[in-house]
Amino acid sequence: MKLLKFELLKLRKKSRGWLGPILVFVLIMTAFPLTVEMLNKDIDQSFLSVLWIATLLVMMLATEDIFLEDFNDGTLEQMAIKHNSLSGVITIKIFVYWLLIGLPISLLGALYGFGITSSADLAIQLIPILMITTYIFLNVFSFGNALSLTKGSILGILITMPLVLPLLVVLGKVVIAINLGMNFLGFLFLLLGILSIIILVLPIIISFVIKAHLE
Amino acid sequence: MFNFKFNSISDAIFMQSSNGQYHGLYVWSVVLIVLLSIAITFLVYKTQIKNIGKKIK
Amino acid sequence: MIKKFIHQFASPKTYLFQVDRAYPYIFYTSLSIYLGALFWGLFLTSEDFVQGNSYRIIYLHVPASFISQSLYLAMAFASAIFLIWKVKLSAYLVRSIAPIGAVTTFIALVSGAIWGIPTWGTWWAWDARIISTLILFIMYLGLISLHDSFTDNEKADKFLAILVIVGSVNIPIIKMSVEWWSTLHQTASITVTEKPAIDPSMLYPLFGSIIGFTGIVVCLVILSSKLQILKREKNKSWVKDYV
Amino acid sequence: MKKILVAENLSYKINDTKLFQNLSFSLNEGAAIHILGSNGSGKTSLLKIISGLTKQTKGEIEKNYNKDICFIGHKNALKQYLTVEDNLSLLEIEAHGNLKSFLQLLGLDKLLDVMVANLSYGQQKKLALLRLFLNNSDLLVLDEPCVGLDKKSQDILCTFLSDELNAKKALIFSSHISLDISAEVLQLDKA
Repeated sequence: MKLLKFELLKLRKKSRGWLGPILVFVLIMTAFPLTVEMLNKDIDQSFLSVLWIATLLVMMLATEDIFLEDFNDGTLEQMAIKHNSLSGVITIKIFVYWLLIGLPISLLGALYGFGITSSADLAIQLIPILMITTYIFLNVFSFGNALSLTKGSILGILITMPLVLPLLVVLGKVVIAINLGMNFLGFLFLLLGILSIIILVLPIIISFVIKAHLE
Repeated sequence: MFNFKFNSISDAIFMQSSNGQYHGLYVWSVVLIVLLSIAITFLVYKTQIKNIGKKIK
Repeated sequence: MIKKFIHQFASPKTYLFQVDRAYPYIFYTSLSIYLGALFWGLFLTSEDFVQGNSYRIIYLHVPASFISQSLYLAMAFASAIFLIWKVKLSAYLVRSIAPIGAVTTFIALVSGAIWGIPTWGTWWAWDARIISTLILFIMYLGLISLHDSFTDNEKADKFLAILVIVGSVNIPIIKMSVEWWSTLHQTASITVTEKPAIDPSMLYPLFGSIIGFTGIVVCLVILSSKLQILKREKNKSWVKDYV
Repeated sequence: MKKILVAENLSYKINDTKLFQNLSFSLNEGAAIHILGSNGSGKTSLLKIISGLTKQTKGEIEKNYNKDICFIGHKNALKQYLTVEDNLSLLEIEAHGNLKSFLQLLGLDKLLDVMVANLSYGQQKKLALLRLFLNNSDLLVLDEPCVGLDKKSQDILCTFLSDELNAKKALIFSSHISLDISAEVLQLDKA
């Protein structure tokens, strides 16, 4: 609990860390309608694709600094000495990032969904899906950034982008499910299943990687 | 089973199929690409091993 | 006990000497098998009923795509050995397989694209297997760049092994998901469990080309691992004697 | 006498470069070890092995203490964009009884609202050392604690460490500047 408080304080005071990604998300979602003709009826469908890609990009940006800063100033070193389970610290760290970045983006994404397609149903369905996907993205990209720590985030993105492609396929199917209004809950449970596996496994792997970095 | 499918060398190069299309271009370009890329890889490794051998000496 | 056994027989030195002895045999046998199978496949088999003569690309395409996936499996296996028993040789092998994997994946992609022109009428399709092969290609390149960006080789080995294992979990998932997404590619020509869908006269040269190509790729892996060992152990005294 | 640390035949190498070999020593409570050695002789690596960050290549190390180690490394573990006060709470020492007196002693008491990025290097180092001054550990591991400190702060550090040794704590440190503490010297030299 103390850790949660500390991590929240650290991220909250660093406004470029959490406000930055959210603003980038807003900018992308605002820029997107400018590039297509407003009378185009297909805007509903392409909106969802743009939404997934924007979320993906913003989550990449958001995790860029997740371990690097703590590594450079020695906080990670102290954490590894103090806490027996580094994976717990990492879980909390990712959760805080989700709370300050993933959650607002989920709500904003739903808002944009309502604004562009003016369908309240869609907006409500988008919220849980976005909440889960942002959490998954944060976990996976944190893994990439842990691997490429001190070597720049481009490398991290390069090696983790292939890993999230299955998720993009699922999200593509969700678009169809929402449009046809069927089997929505099934997809939600599928995503939840993926999330629960990732939450259990990835922090352990990440802690292994970070320990190797601290050597 | 072991008879030549093609009657002449030019037949084998053009590889006209029963539907009239010539497939030789595709087949032979693939053969070329595969053999070339393998040969180049071999060459690259051989020279690199030679170079590092010289350095160690 | 297993640890002791592995460490004794997996020293880079013994590996290098054994492999040097076996190399010419593997190389010449597999090269002759491969060229023989290609000759058989390209000239002696009858043309396919549907695809015409363009089907002959199968003798080049299928071995490459088979090998590109098997190499990843081999890497995952070696990574696991490295992480569990800390065998240095397997770390070298992981690093040296990666570029060979990239080359074979590249061959599979290009030959597949050319094959697509006469049969599908398009050189590229957003299809399950093509995309997963492309992703495999990118992953191979990513693995290489991950390893090369670390100056500390021991760290690089560890991270590479971790990424390979995480990726190996993900590859079947990628394949399944993309297949689920859409598919245009023909189903596999040969599977272990089912009776082959193609004629035996076409099958034998295919097997021959797969075996021959595997041997050639093994030779490439041997060369690549030799380079890796020389690079990494260049300060050891036995390397100087060896060279 | 309780032995806090017992190291037997420690060896360590990075990428086939041997740093130290067959190093054996023990550390009693109330005693101190001063690690000496040229640059690149493995002082930091040895301290990292003791604090558990790095694993030794060979040998055994037996640790015999209850609470966490207090480890002060090259890195300060301070957040540059937070104020001194926030940093103190991150270090979990904001409620310590002796905090005020130490802040005054080090001349940091007027700087509580200042961002760490605006402090000088020496001030940041002193702030990092507060974690040592208010520690709750049996074993103190210090890597070059004197770098960037003025004479006055060095004296404060020495008096403090002597007091801690009298209070049955164990200390192991590396330093190029000689500290006025009675300590056993451990010489590390390249093998």
